[in-house]
Amino acid sequence: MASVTLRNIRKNYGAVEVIHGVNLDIPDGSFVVLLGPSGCGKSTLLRSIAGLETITSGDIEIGGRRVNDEHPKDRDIAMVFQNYALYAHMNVKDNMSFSLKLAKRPQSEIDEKTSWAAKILNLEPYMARFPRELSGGQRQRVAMGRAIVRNPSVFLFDEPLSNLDAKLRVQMRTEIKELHERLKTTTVYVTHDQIEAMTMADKIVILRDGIIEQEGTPLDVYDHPANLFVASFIGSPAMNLIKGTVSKGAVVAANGARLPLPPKDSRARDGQHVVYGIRPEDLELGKGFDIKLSVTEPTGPELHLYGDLGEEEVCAVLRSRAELKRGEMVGLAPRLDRVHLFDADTGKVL
Amino acid sequence: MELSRRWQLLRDVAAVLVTGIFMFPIFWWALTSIKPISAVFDKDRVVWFDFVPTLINYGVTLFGMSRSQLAIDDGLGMGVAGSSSYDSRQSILDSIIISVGSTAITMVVAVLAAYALSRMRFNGRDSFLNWVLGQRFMPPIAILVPMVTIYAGLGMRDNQNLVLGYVGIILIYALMNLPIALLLLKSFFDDVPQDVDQAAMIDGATRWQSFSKVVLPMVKGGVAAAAVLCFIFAWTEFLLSLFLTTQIRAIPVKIQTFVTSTGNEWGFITALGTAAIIPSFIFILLVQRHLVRGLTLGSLKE
Amino acid sequence: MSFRDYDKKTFIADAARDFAARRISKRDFLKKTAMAGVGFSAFNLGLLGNVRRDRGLTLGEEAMAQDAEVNKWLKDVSGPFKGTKIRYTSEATPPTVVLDKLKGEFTEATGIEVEIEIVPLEQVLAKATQDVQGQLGSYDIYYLDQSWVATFSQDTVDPIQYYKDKPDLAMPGMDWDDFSKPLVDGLAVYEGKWVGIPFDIPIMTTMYRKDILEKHKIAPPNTVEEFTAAVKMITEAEKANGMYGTGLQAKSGHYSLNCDWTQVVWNEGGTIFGADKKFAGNNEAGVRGLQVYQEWLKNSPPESTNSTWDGQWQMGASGQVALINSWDEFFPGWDADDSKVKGLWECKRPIRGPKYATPADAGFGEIPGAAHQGGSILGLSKYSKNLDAAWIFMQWACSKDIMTRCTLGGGFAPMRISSFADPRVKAKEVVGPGTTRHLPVVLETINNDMASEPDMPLWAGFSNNEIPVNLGKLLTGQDFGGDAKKCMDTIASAIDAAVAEAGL
Amino acid sequence: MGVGQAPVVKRPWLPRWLTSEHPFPWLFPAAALMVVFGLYPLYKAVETSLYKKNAATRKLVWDPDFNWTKVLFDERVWNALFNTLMYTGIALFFQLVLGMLIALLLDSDRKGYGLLRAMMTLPLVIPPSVTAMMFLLMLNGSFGVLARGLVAMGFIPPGFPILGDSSTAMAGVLLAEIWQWTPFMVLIMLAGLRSLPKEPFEAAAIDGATPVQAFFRLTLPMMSKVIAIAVLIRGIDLMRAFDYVKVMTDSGPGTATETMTSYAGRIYFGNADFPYASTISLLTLILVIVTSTLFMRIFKVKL
Repeated sequence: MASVTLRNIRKNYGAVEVIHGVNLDIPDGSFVVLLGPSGCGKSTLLRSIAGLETITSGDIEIGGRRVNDEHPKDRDIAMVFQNYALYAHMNVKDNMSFSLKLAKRPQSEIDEKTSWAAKILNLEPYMARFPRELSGGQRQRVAMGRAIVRNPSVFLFDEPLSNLDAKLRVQMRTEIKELHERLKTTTVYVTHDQIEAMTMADKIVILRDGIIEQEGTPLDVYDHPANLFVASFIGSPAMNLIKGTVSKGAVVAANGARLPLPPKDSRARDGQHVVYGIRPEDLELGKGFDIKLSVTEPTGPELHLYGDLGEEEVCAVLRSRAELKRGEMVGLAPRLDRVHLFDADTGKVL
Repeated sequence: MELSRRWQLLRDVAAVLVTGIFMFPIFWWALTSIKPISAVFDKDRVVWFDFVPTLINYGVTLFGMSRSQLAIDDGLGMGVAGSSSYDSRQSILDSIIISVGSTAITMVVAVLAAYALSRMRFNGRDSFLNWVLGQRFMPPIAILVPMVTIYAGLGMRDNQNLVLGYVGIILIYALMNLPIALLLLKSFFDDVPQDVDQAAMIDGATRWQSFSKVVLPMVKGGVAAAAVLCFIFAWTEFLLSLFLTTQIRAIPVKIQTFVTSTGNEWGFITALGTAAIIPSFIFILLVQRHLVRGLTLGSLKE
Repeated sequence: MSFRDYDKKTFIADAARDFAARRISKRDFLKKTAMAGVGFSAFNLGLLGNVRRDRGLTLGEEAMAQDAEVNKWLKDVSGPFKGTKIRYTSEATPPTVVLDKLKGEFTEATGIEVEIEIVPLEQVLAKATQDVQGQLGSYDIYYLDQSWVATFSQDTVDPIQYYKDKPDLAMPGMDWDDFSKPLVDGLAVYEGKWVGIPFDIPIMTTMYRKDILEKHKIAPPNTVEEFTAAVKMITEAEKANGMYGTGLQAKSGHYSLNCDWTQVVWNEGGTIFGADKKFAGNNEAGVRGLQVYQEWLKNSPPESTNSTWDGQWQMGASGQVALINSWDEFFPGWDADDSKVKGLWECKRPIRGPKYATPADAGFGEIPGAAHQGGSILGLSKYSKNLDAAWIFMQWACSKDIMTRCTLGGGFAPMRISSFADPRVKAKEVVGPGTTRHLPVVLETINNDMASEPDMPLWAGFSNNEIPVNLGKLLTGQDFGGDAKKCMDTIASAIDAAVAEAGL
Repeated sequence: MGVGQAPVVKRPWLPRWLTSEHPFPWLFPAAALMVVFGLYPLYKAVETSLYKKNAATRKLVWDPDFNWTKVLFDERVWNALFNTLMYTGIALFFQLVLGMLIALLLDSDRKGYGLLRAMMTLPLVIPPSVTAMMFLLMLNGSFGVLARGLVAMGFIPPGFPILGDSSTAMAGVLLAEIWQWTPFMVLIMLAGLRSLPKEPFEAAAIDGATPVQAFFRLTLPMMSKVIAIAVLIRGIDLMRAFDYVKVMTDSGPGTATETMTSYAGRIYFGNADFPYASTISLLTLILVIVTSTLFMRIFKVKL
C-alpha cells in the first residue's frame, strides 16, 4: 500500500496543453474519486498515474518513489477499465491469473490467489467460462478480480460502472466500496457520475479543463462549493444559480425579485454583481421570492417544483406534498444559512 | 423482415439460380477436363453428357502418365501432334512452396506492422499507411525488368540458385500481398480496444508480451482470413512468376505451357485448372466467416 | 549407321506398334463397358490401375540410342562438364517437347543436365530479349523463331565457326551439308553468319479434305485463284452443314496473322520491304494480296478473327473447314486415332500466285515465295557461362539420329535431308498418329517454294505489333472501313518511321 | 509520442528506438520489404523510362524527354487510357450492382444459404489467367457453350466471334472480369449487410417505408463506407488488369480492348522496348495514384 503524490503535472498533446499543473496528494489507504465532465482530463490523469500516458512535466510518486519513467508493470498498480478490457481468448481463471503468470509466480500461489479473489467476488462458479459467456456485472467482477489478485499498492478505476444498468451500478458501487473497506488499498477512481463520487469517496477531486477546481470530502464539497462550476456540477437537481446585484441585504434578480440574504451578510457589498446560489432542497414554501410554476414532478418521497424567475429557471425540492397548479405563482423561502454567493465575474465563492 | 411463403420460395429459387449461373463456368471447365477432344470441339452441337468420359487428362497432369506414350503407343492425338512434359506434380509442389512461403512472410511482416499502426501514434503514420496502399498501385509489368536484373545481379534467379530462386519469388509475392494483409489486419487490431493492451501492460506484460499473448490471439480469426487471401493471391499470380522464374513453374505458368504451337491442350489445361481450384477453396471455406468480416477493412466502425 | 542397325530399329519400332495395337483394343473394350453404363468407374479403374510412368520416349529407345561413335564422343568430351546444368527456353513446339524427353539420354551419357523452359512463343521472345538486354546469361541456348534471327544475331556464337575453332569439341558426323540449303538460307543465316542451327521447320502447305473436294468434284487447287474459287464454292454449298471453305489464323495482334498476311502478299508478287528498304505492303500487289485475304475471311468461320494456329487447327480437327493454307505441323494431329477426321486430310505443295518477286526486289534479305516458313533455330548464347557444355548439347540435339527421332515423336518435318529418307520415318508414312505421310510434300516444298520473312532486328516488333494490330483493325472493322490500302498505308508510315529512327 | 505511449522499460543497453515500445522494430520488416522490392524497382523503372532504346542496336541512350514526349503523342496510349477507364468503370458498375443484389439475395439465415454463399466464393480462387482461358473456350464462336447459348437466345448470329469483333470483344473480356470478381463484392457486401443494426429498419417499417425505400434510404447510406472501400480496392486492381485482356483478346481486335497495362505488355513482349514499356507502366501508376487519391479525398476513405 502506498500514497500517491502528483506534483505540478502537465501534459501536452502537441501544442495543446490538457493538464495544467495538477498537484494532488492521495493518502495511503484512501479512496479518492476524480470527478468531472468528460474531457476534463480526469482519465488522462489516471492513465498518467498508471503509466499508460507519459506526462510532459511534473512528478508522480507512488509510495514516495518517483515513477515517471517506470513502465506500468513496475508501478505496482492495478487498473479496471471502463469496458473491462478482458482477454477474450482466456477464461475467467486465466484472465485473473495472467499477471501472476507473467511474473512467473509458482502455480500454488496462482491457484491460491485466484480462488481467493474468486471467492471475494463470487466468481467461483464461472472460473472456466470465457468473457463472452458472462453478464456485464460478472465481467466487471472479473476485471476487478484481475486487479486484486496482484495485491497492488494502488487500484485505479476508470469509469468502471458506466457500462452497467442502473440497478447493477448501485450494487457494484457497494461492492467496490466494501472491497475497499476490506483491502484498504489506496484507490483512485475516475467517474463523471457525482452520485458515485459522493457515495464512495473519502476525497473527491473535481476537475475541469485540466485544472483541479476543488478537493475535499464529499460533504465538504457539497456544502461548500468553491466556485460556480463545482456548485453546478455537484448535486442533483443542480443548485439554483441566479444572477443579481446586491442591494440592502438582498440580491436583486434581473426581474426585480429580491432574494434574501442572511442578516448582516458581509460577503458582498452593495451594488456588487453576484450569483445567488441555493440548493433546491434548501428552498421551502413561504415568503421569500415568487416563481411562476411550470412543472411539478412528484418522485414519491419528494416533490420537485420547476418555475420561472424572470428569465431564469428555479427548482425546489419539497419534502411535503402540496396541491399546486401549473402557472400558479408560488412563494419560496430560502434557508438563509445555506445561501451561497459567488462573484459574478470570477465565479469564486464569496 | 418476414417474407410471405410465396416470396420466400421465389427467393430460394432465385438464389439457387444465381449461384448456379456463377457455378456454370467451373462446372463446364471440370466437364471439359473429362471430355475427349472431339467432344470439346464439335462443330454441330454443344456436347453435354453424351461422351465417353476420360481421366487421361488427370492421369497425365497429376499422376505422371506419359503424354508421349499415349500419343504414340495409343494413337491419341488429344488435339495436337506434339507430346510434352505435362506432369504437373512438381508445379503443384512449387505453387504450394511459393504460396505458403510468401503467405508466411507476408503475415509475419504485416502482423507486426499492423499492430504498430493500430496501436502507436507517431509522426508519419498516415503516410506510412498510404505508402503501404501505394504498393498495390504499381502495375506488375513495370517492375519486371528491374526485378529480373536485380535478382540476376544478386544471384537470386532460380537458374543461378534454386533455393534463392524460391526465396526471390516468395519475397516479391510477400510485397505484393503486403498491402491487403496489412490493411486487413490493422482493421482487426483496431477492433480490439486499446484498453486490452493497457490492461495487459499493467498486468506486467511488456509491449511484446501484450502483443503476442493477448492481442494477437484475440484476432487469430482475422489473421487466418488475411492469410487465406494472401495464399489465394499468391496461388493465382501469373505475370511475375512467369518472368522471375525459369524452372520453378507455378500452376498458372505451367498451364500456359500447354498452349503449344499446334494448339491449346484443352484437356490438360482444364484438368490442371480444375485441380488447382481445390486447395484454395478448402482454405476459403475454413475461414469464410472471418473473411466476410475482414473484407470491410474496419470501415464499419465509427 | 549400317543397314543392319536400321533393320534392327525398324523391327523394334514395328514391335512397339503391335503393342500399341493391343492397347487400342483394350481401350475399345473399356469404351464399350463405359457405354454400357459401368462406364466411368470401370474406365477409371482400368486407367489408374495401369499408370504408365513417364519413361522417356519409346520407339525402341535402347536400339535407337545414339550411334556408338556419337556416344563415345559424348563420353570423351563431357568429362570436364559433369554436373553442369545448361538451360534454354523454348516454345512448346513438337520437336522441343520430344527433345525434352530425349535429353535424359544425353544426361546419362555426359552428366550434363539440361533444363528446357517451355512457354508460349511471345514469352520466349520476351524472356530471350530480357536475357540479351541485361546480358544475364540465364539461358545457354536460345530458341529463336526465324523472324527474330536478325534481332539476336549479335548475341549468338556462329556454330560453323565454333565447330572449326574447337576441333576437340566437334561432334563426329555433324555433316553440315545435311541441312538443306534453302532452309539454312531462309532460317539460320543473317548477313553471312549462321546465327544458330536449324531446329524446327513448320512450313505453309496447302491441305485439303479429300472427301469434301471429291464430293463437290473439285480438283485440289494449285493456284491462288483456284483456291479462292474452291473456297467460295464450298462455303456456299456446305452452308447447311456448318462448314466453311477455309479457316484462318487471323487473331488481331498475333504473330500468326502476320504469317498469313506475308504469304498472301508474296502470292500476288509483292514484298514486305522494297529494295529501297521502305515498307512495300501498300503497293498494288500488297493491297491485292490483302484483298484476297479479306475474301478468304468471308469464307471462313467467323471465329477466325480470334484464332491463332490453335484455332485454325481446331477448325480442321472438328471438320469445320475443307481447305487450309497453313502449317504442315497440323497434319499428324488430324490423323490421330481419336480424331474425327482421321485420314481425311491430304497435303500438297502450296498454292501459287501468278508470279513471285525475287529476293533482289526485296529489302532486308526477305525471300518471297509460295511457302512461308515458320522455322526456328537453336542459337548458342554468347553470354552463356557454360558455353562448351551447351555447345556439346546443341550438337547432340541437332545430330542426325536425334533430329530423326524428334520427327518420329510427332510426325513433323525434320531439318536434315537424311531424316526425310530415314527408313524409320518412311515406315510411318501411313494414316495414323504421328504420321509422316505429308513429309515428302514438305521436302519438296522446302526445296522449291520456301519463302522467308525479312531479316532485320526490328522485325520481331513489327510482326508482333504494328502489322498484326493494324490488320486486326481492318479485318474486324474497327478501323479503315474495309479499305485495305488505307490499312497498309498506316502500317507503312509507322514502319518507315521506326526504320528511319533506328538508322537502318 | 502520444496516446497509448507508455514510458520506456528500463533497459539502458538498448536505445529506445530498438525497444518494442517504439514503432521502429515493428515497422522495420515491412518498410525494408517495401524499400527493397517496392521503391528500388520503382526507381529503376523511372530510370529506365529516361533512356531511349535503339531498336536495331539495342543501345540505351540517355534521353529523358524522348519516351515521355512520345507517350503524350501516342494515339494508342489515349485509346488505351480510354479503354482502361471504360473497363474499370463498367466492371465496377456491374460488380457493385450485381454484388449488392446477390448479397441481398443470399443474406439469409435459412438452411442452405450458407452453402450457396460458400459456392459463390469459388470463382475467387481461380487464377485470372485460367479464368481467361475458361472464357476463351466458352466464348469461342464456333464451339463455345456461351456463344452458342447466345445464338440460341437470338442475341448473335451463328458462329459470331464475340472476342474477334471489335464491337463485342470488350464485353467478352468484361464478362470474365465480372464473373470472377463479383463474388468478391458479394463477400464485402455481405459483411456490410450483416453488420447493419436492426433498429433503424424496424423503425422505418413502422414508419411505413417499403423495402425498396428502406434499401435506398437506410441500407445504402449506412453501407457507404463499405462500398467506398470495396470500390477503392477493386478499382486499383481493375486499372491494372492484365491477364484477361492478354489471354482472351491480346488487346484486340485491333486495339479495341487495349488497356494501359496490355499496351505496355505488348511493347514489352513484342517490341522489347523496355524504356517505353516502363513509361507506359509509370503513366498507369500515375493514373492509379491520381484517381485513387481523388477517390479517397472525395469519399473520405480512411485506411
